[in-house]
Amino acid sequence: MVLRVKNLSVARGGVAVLEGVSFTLAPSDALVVKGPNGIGKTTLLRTVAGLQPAFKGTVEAPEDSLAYAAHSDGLKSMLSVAENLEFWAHVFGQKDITQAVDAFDLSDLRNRLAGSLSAGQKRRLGLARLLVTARPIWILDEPTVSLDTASVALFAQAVQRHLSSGGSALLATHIDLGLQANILDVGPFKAVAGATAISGYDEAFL
Amino acid sequence: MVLRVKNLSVARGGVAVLEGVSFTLAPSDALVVKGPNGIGKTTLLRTVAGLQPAFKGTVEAPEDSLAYAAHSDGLKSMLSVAENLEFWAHVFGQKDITQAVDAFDLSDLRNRLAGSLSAGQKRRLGLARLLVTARPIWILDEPTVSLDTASVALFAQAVQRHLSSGGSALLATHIDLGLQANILDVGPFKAVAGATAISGYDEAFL
Amino acid sequence: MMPDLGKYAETVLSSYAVSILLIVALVWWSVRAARKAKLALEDVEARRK
Amino acid sequence: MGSIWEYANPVKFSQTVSRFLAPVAMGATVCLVIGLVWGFFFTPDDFRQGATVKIIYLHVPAALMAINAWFMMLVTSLIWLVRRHHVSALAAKAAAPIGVTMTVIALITGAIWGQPMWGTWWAWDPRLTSFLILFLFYLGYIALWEAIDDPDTAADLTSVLCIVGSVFAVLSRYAVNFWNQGLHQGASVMRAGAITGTDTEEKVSNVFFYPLLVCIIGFVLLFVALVLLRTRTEIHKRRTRALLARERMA
Amino acid sequence: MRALLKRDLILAFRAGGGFGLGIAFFLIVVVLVPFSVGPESGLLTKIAPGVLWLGALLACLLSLDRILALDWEDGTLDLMATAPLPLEAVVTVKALAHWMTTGVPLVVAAPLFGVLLNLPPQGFVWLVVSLALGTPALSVIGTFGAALTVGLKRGGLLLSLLILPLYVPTLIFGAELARRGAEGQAVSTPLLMLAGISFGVIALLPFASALVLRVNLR
Amino acid sequence: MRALLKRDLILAFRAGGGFGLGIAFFLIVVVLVPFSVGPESGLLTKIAPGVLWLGALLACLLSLDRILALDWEDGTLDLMATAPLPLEAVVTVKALAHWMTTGVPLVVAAPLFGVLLNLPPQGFVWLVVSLALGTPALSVIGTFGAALTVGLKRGGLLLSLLILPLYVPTLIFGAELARRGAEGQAVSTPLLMLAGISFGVIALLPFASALVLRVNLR
Ligand code: HEM
Ligand SMILES: Nc1ncnc2c1ncn2[C@@H]1O[C@H](COP(=O)(O)OP(=O)(O)OP(=O)(O)O)[C@@H](O)[C@H]1O
Ligand SMILES: Nc1ncnc2c1ncn2[C@@H]1O[C@H](COP(=O)(O)OP(=O)(O)OP(=O)(O)O)[C@@H](O)[C@H]1O
Ligand SMILES: [Mg+2]
Ligand SMILES: [Mg+2]
Repeated sequence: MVLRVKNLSVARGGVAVLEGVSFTLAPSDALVVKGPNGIGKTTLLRTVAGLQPAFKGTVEAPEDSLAYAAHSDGLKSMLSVAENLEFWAHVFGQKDITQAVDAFDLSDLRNRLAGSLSAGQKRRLGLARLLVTARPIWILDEPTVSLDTASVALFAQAVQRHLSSGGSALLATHIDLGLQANILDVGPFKAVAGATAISGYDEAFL
Repeated sequence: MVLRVKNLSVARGGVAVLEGVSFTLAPSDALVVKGPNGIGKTTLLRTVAGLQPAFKGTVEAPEDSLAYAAHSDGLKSMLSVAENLEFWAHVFGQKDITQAVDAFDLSDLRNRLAGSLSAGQKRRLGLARLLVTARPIWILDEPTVSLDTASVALFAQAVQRHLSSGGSALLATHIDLGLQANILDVGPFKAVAGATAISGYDEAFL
Repeated sequence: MMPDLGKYAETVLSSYAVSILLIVALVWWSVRAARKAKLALEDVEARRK
Repeated sequence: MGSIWEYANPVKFSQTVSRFLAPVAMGATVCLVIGLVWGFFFTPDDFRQGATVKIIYLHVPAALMAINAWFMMLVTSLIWLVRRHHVSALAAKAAAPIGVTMTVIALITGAIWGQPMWGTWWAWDPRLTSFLILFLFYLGYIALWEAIDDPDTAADLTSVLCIVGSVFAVLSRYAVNFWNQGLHQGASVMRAGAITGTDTEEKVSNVFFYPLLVCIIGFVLLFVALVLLRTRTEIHKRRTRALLARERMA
Repeated sequence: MRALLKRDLILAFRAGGGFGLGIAFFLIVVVLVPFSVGPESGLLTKIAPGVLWLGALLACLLSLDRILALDWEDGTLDLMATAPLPLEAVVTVKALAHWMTTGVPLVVAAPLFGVLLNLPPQGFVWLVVSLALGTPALSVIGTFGAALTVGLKRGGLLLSLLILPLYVPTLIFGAELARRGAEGQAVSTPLLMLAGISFGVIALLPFASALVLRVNLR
Repeated sequence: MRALLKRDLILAFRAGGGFGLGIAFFLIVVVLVPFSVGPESGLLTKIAPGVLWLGALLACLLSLDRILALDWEDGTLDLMATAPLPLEAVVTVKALAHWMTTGVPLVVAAPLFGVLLNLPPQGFVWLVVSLALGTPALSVIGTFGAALTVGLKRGGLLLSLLILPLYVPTLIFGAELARRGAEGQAVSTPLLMLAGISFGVIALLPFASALVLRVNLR
């Protein structure tokens, strides 16, 4: 269950934003992606998760091993907390949601509609979704936005447990997560002008 | 331009969440509202901004003096950065947007569609909107979400300038803003059972 | 003592049947809802004491 | 003896209802049974319409009550908007399902009646058409109540809808009249001439008229009883909700 | 207010949903009608004014939920409520923008579609007149419905249901005007009634819309 | 997949948009047609099968953009693409859910609306048969269109325009079947054609839908 990214270049809106990113994420490893706003962290994570094509380089990951979570968590505001989790559990072939509910302290909110939660409570639900996927490699884009310190600690615990059970995590964030993790500063990989800075599909015209 | 909140109780979904909150916000003051997730910060700020009725207590503020900003900033993804700001400037009777653009370092992005910005860039645009309202009292709900340290500093500068020119600000946040400000912990005001814990409109039935 | 409705028997009977059915359903539904609401209220009030 | 607005207090209203409900319900039952039995068993057939006239004992009272229920909702909506008495808003909410049932009864009995009389279940006659529109108004009104969580917001919005809707209902009535001349017979029961017997042209003969009158009274009493009952139900629900909310805080 | 109108028009152009959508829907109805009722031209001529009015009305109805829903979702309405613009002005401008992006294109395109449905030559003038008079009423009534249902989860469905009966008088007089025009009969009564409805609605309904919007923003 | 179907049905119930919307729109068309073309019952009888089919088609068309758009906006589709469900299954289930919330209620309600439009008695059976056979095809074709336009800003408009020509064959044979049924003519040709279209479309189109959805998610 190793994620290997080699010489990856990623693009948004037809323009390369990051070039030549390489890293390896072994089981029990966490890697935090850092960099200023707009550098391309979200784009990198989406590419690694397979949601958009890389235009250079490769992403190697075992099939069906990735779970991705960003701001839009695929939560339906007209379903209750439990219903939301149950749905995703079923999709990923799992049954049990109690562990996820407990890990993020959602048991009091189980039957509330997701739409009526506060910002931080919604975020906790989004993170709980990760636990019901039973996937080993987590890819998280700014996971602790809106969370208070107690919830950040819950999150750190959940990640720690995930790592110690052999999982791994790739995170992008601006704030401290309270995690022991390697840091990847993507600042130096910023794409510069030049032929390679044009995304794959325009290359044929150069 | 003083904002005076007296013995305010606020409710969501027909249930009181905070009770008996009082504070005064004088010109050049900043007040940071703190408290765990789901305690009712957002609800409090919306009530103070006049977006929902208080069910007990009063909010006194000069007319047309408040500017409110939350996660949804009323930005249209199909309008450019400049067009978005110009629209709000017009609505608030202002003309000039260059100051706002400069304060949040948006000049490179002026002509980009708001929809194609990164999370942090969008947030900067949302905050720039405050400057074009020319309102003295800012009410901000988690303003620095998704911002990197440089942008947080930009924001702190903007607030500082606003305060030194006689404005004031009421902010809710979980993370450090790098501001000199009074802190209001709303934890102790959590509503407890009792007749007053029922929102106004159900009272007639008790 | 059923009156002779002639060729219109179906027409008249079906309209009586439908109407009475609808009225009975409405009354039944209202009474049931009233009883439910009352029980729920008494339940809560009892707990309050 | 205070003013009538005292009954706008939900608790007071509930108590009053509990006193009046049984007699009104009794009256409704008695009138309906007498009227319908009289009409069905002891009236002759009409020389033109045959046995189908018997439908009139259901059709006409239902049609009248369908309109009156809407009118009552209009009045209570206005009271809510002006004086903000909760009972008033809840009474409007309580009346809507009764009104829609009456509308459906009028439509169905009319349609069944139309088959032998006009040879068709449905025609776009002005009166039938206005009833269809009234039915749609009821549906929209009820759906709006159901769709909103906050009861006071719902009361406000439905009240405005009811008032605006009433204006448009009257407009539609004229529009529909202009658009199609129609088959349905004109109002004769409720015309003063018909009742005093001076209007000979389209008078409903007394044989049919008296049982019909009893039925109409029965429908009115039934309506009143149901509105009282349902309003009380709504009050109970609101009270339960308020108490539960308070409990949840503990 | 000018800024709001301008923004709404730009958004309608760029994001789709205004302009095109109205005409496209009109086109769809007009094209599908011959397929569904059969191509017989006498029959088509007879129902042409009605079908064109129906198409216009449906095109309006379908674009209604965009009048306020998008602004509600992204928080614009909240901010607008704290801005120095009276809500009466906001709803009026919204209705105007809706009319300019939906009603006007329909009025302009209607004669073209009339040709497709074998509308008799004398019918064109009255068709255009009836649409020009009637579509503003449709937009204003629609804005009322949008204000009533903004923020509701079942908004779309409810909106159609609530608006349907309110549209009936306008439709009847509008279609009647177009039909009488096409058949060469006297048109003054429906013309007056249609004009009356339009002006009455434009003068009064924005107040009701602002009222319900204020309640919804509470 | 069962979970997905269940969730879609629950959402259609709770959040509106399914179920009700189809019927409501059908009702709207059926009620408005007499107001626009006039109340003459002979004319109505003549156009009844066509109008009912048109109503059903429009009701389908309008609910199409909800099939995938909402799931796209809140990120569900992104997540679904990384989940262990083949997209072919996803689009099939989506089409099925759409049919169950839109098509089935239409089939059930059609006879009632037939009464309003003076459909002749012998027409009812064939109306129901034609709708029962045709609406699944409408849902499957519609899902293809939704997959094609998901994530586009002008989605709604484009979707209607793209789907319109694809709907024409189904509409022609469906309406023809209902009309011949109502007029007591032989129905076998349109019946066979309609059934052929439905089965062909159901068997093949989901693959195309999954393909374009995969491209759109890239
Ligand atoms: C769906 C169809 C129908 C609807 C919605 C309908 C509606 C109404 C309404 C609203 C009234 C009360 C009028 C008033 O008293 O002012 C009424 C009365 C009446 N209707 Fe109908 N009607 C329908 C069909 C029919 C049919 C088919 C017949 C029989 C041929 C019929 C016969 C009558 C008669 C005899 C009265 C009493 C009129 C009078 O003397 O006041 N209706 N109907
Ligand atoms: N259509 C486009 N055209 C040009 N540039 C674009 C387009 N869409 C996005 N970009 C740019 O691509 C860059 C990468 O965005 P991305 O969302 O990956 O940044 P990020 O590192 O996640 O930033 P943040 O910390 O603010 O979330 C941004 O600078 C953004 O403005
Ligand atoms: N319809 C509802 N019924 C009951 N409780 C509700 C409803 N809607 C919201 N709440 C609760 O009201 C509380 C206040 O929410 P609010 O958004 O104000 O919290 P917050 O302090 O801003 O939290 P965060 O830091 O997570 O943003 C939350 O606990 C929320 O779950
Ligand atoms: Mg990002
Ligand atoms: Mg909050």
